[in-house]
Amino acid sequence: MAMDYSEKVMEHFAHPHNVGVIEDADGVGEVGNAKCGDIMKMYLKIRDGIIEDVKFQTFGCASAIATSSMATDLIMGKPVEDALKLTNQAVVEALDGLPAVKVHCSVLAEQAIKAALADYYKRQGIENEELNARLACDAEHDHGVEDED
Amino acid sequence: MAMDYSEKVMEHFAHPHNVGVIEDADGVGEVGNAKCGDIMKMYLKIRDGIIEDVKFQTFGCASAIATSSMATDLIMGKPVEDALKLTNQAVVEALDGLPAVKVHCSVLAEQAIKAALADYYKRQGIENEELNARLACDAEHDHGVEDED
Amino acid sequence: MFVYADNAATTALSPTALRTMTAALQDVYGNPSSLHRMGRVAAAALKGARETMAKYLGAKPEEIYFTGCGTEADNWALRFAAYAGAKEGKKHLISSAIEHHAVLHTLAALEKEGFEVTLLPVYENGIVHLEDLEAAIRPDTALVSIMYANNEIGTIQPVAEIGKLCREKGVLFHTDAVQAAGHLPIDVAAQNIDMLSLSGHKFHAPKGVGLLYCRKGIRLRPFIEGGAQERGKRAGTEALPSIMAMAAAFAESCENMKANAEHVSRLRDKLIEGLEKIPFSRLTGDREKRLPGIVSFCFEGIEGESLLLRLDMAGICASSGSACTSGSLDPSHVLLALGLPHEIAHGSLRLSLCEYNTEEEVDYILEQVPQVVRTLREMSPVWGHMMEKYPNPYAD
Amino acid sequence: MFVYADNAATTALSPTALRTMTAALQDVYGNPSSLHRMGRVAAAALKGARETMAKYLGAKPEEIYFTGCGTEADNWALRFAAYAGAKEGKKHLISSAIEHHAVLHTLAALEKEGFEVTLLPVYENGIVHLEDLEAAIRPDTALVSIMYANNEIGTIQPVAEIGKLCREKGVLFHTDAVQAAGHLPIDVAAQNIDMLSLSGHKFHAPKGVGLLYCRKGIRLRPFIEGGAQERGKRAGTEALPSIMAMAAAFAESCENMKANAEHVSRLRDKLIEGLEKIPFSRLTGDREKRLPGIVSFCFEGIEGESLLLRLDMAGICASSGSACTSGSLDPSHVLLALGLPHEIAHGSLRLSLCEYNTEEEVDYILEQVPQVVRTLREMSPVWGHMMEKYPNPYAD
Ligand SMILES: Cc1ncc(COP(=O)(O)O)c(C=O)c1O
Ligand SMILES: Cc1ncc(COP(=O)(O)O)c(C=O)c1O
Repeated sequence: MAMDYSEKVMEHFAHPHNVGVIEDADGVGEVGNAKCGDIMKMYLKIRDGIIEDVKFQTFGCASAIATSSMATDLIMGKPVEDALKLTNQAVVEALDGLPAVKVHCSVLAEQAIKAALADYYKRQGIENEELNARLACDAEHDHGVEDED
Repeated sequence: MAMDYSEKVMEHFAHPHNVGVIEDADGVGEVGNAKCGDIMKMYLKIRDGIIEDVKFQTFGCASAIATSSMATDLIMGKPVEDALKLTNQAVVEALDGLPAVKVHCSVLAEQAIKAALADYYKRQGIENEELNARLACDAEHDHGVEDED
Repeated sequence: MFVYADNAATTALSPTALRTMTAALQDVYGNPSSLHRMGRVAAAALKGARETMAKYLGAKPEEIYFTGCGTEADNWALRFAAYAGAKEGKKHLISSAIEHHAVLHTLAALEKEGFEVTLLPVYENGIVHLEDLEAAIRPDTALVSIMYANNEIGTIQPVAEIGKLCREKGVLFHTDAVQAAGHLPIDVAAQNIDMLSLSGHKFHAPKGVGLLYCRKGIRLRPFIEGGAQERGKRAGTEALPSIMAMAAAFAESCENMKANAEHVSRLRDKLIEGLEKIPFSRLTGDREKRLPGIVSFCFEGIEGESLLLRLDMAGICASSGSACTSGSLDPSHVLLALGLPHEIAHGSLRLSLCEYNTEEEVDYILEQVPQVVRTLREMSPVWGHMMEKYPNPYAD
Repeated sequence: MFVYADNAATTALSPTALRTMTAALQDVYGNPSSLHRMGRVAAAALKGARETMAKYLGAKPEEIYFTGCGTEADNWALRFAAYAGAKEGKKHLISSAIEHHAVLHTLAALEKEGFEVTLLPVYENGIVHLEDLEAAIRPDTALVSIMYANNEIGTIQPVAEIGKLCREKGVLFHTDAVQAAGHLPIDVAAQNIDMLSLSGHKFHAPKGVGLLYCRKGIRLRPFIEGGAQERGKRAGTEALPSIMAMAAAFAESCENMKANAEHVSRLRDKLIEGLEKIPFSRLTGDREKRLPGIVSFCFEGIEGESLLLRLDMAGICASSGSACTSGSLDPSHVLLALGLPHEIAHGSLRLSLCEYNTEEEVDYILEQVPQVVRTLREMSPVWGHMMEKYPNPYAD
């Protein structure tokens, strides 16, 4: 069926914010795989526990690009602790919703940010058990088609 | 499906010839039955072996009425011998054809005339073996629907 | 004068439906499955049509499945319910003796596949008895399919009561509402209807579009498989302009249902009263519980096709359940189910009205039918035989 | 600029089809089964449409069965042939890996019912090999169903040769000609086609009408049962205005086939040449044996839905076999059957042209697609990874 994207989604897809690469990033995370049709890569620049800059690269559908864009907006300038609490629901809500078959994109965006944060912690020599556990358990994200009954 | 009646059929149906009863008929024949939806009754007035008058009554569909009308036209004023030779094909041809599912009506018209002739012979004390045999064997007229394959 | 009185066979498009259709044919040509703007416009139109149909049926949009015709919806509902039942060991199907062939022929095919079918009788007035239904329901009954209103004699079945009984007994209930839709109130929830078929062209929508309503919670399986249209349950590119026109026509019919029914049933009753004056005539089907637009009669001593074609010559479009209109030996199964003998059933006439018919047209019909009946009787040997037993009403 | 380049998904009505349709919607509203004048007018129009379709297919009118869509025709042909075969102990069906879901999903359902299905491979160019077919045919093969032309990559199968082989082997041959009809020559007799499906909306006729051709002599059984329409083989009131419009559009398409094909394939080839200049792009499907209107590409490093929606923003309506357009995990089975890896198949684009498209439109597409591809690549990590291995073609 034709996708029912909100205007917000289309806005972020047409003019995504924070696209690109941070060459000297403090944390980089990449999730998804090309076989499934979506890959997100997040770059973080962090100073004094604040996300000073964030950029993304995304291979994927319109909602993959839009959720990446929105997710970066949501954490830009925020403390790392806030970014750790970002949920895919928050991204979906900020975009005025996503079609059911596209919700997995928001999950991917959440995961990409968390992967970048995990990378940041790792480089800092900090083990964030909780975050690693969460990432491991999200890894099997469900791409399933809605079944109505 | 809608019936594909020729103009001739519709003409005879709309304005049938020789409708009615001959009170002092020399031969009367009735064939068909109401259960099947068509009955034809033929009245003959015969003088010197010539069919001087013929009338019919028909309960049935448009082609039953049209074939009755045409059949009476075809024997009116003709020698009895000619009437005996009347075939349903001749009636069908004179009407420029009949839909396949309606050909049985022409058979009925032929039979009605033959039944009237048989009655005439009987009243005359003549046994027309051939005619009786023909009638007996026609009796089981086939009302079947066309099966294309 | 020209009078179209065959609205139970099919209707003319309403101006609204025509306008919707021609606009859609030009502007909404995208495929609702396409992602681009033309597809999105089409998808939105499809959604709107679905919501409209749902609204006027008392259903949810996601319970509506568009089909190519009413017959497809009937076939789908029956085969789905039968096969779903069979999986649970239920191989008994209940229906009525006066269903449309779309139902009866499908049931006959299922019978050959090993299902057991009970057809409820309808008695002289053409209506099923609830007690008969109750008695017929068995633990292995997979489906009850009873039409909402009959297409030949216009009788209305007690659908809500049937729905209630089926719900109580835990049996799936389908109704063929092809003749009812747009003419009688439908509320699938209130009437406990599990599945319902309808067809656009019986309420001034175009031919070639219908729908199946299937209650949420029933795990409907597709009948036509392929693409993901209709939530994967009915494949094939949607007939969007027809669907849109159907929704427009249905909304209009439902909004005007009361006014239309008043107008049409007044004409109907006038016709019935007038035609009953013809000697040896009889109304077929219940006098009260009938569709607003259907007048159905049998006239003894004559045959339906002749009657029909003579009326056509007079400019009146009507229909008959006579065998001669169908090319089969037997007159309509509906008339026979009422207990009418063959020879009387052959003389049937159906006049079916809609809101476009006028009083003048009814007057014209009332002028023509008695004349045509009399003319045909006067050339009928059957009538002749009857007149040997009864006084001739036409004798002056 | 607005460019509709999704004609393989569906087409706009031709002026001729629109004129035929709107006239019929108003004037030919009778039911072809009705005996009165309105019915006779409708029946004559139906007959005319049937004769037209038959003429341009090289068939006899009585071999044409109108349906509600191409999918219904496919479902019908396959189920009929399977069940007829099963009665003679033949439970093997042959088809190809790149059929439309209307065929593949029906085959999958039949497989569950106990049939055995062989799907022929199509190799890199998307065309079946006759030797494979010959090797696959068994004594218990009930049907070979191979599409005439593919909807995603436009490849044309050797239908006449397949027909000849099947005739020699005494196996029934069905072809899904939904994409071919109106665009490629069809002669069912010369091509030894036993059954053929087509759908109106792929050649400028309305959506919601198709047909099944079935050779005389094959005892076709109905799929949708009920009334006596279509010689008792396909019940349901005929979608007459749509059928008439389909016949008008088909006649027009066939009469102008050569000129249209010339025009359209010139545009197609210009597009192909232009798009091939995009680095890391590849044409999918055979370069020569393809529909005049279909241009199909994969662009590495990007995903189809994004490409599609960016093109839509630029006013270009196109399509993609990407998984993200379908909500499933895997990209199109057609692209995978060509041996393309998932990640490349995800970046597919289909531009499908018709005779209404112009050179200016093609130039516009050739201006936009490379830009959009580049923009998306520049935000793609996949492209980024590729550029670690290869020299960046966009580097200035
Ligand atoms: C090759 C092919 N077969 C079958 C179909 C189904 O046709 P329809 O959607 O008209 O049922 C299509 C189009 O969608 C097609 O391209
Ligand atoms: C009661 C009933 N059911 C089913 C049908 C079939 O509808 P359609 O011809 O639109 O398939 C009809 C009309 O012909 C009908 O009157």
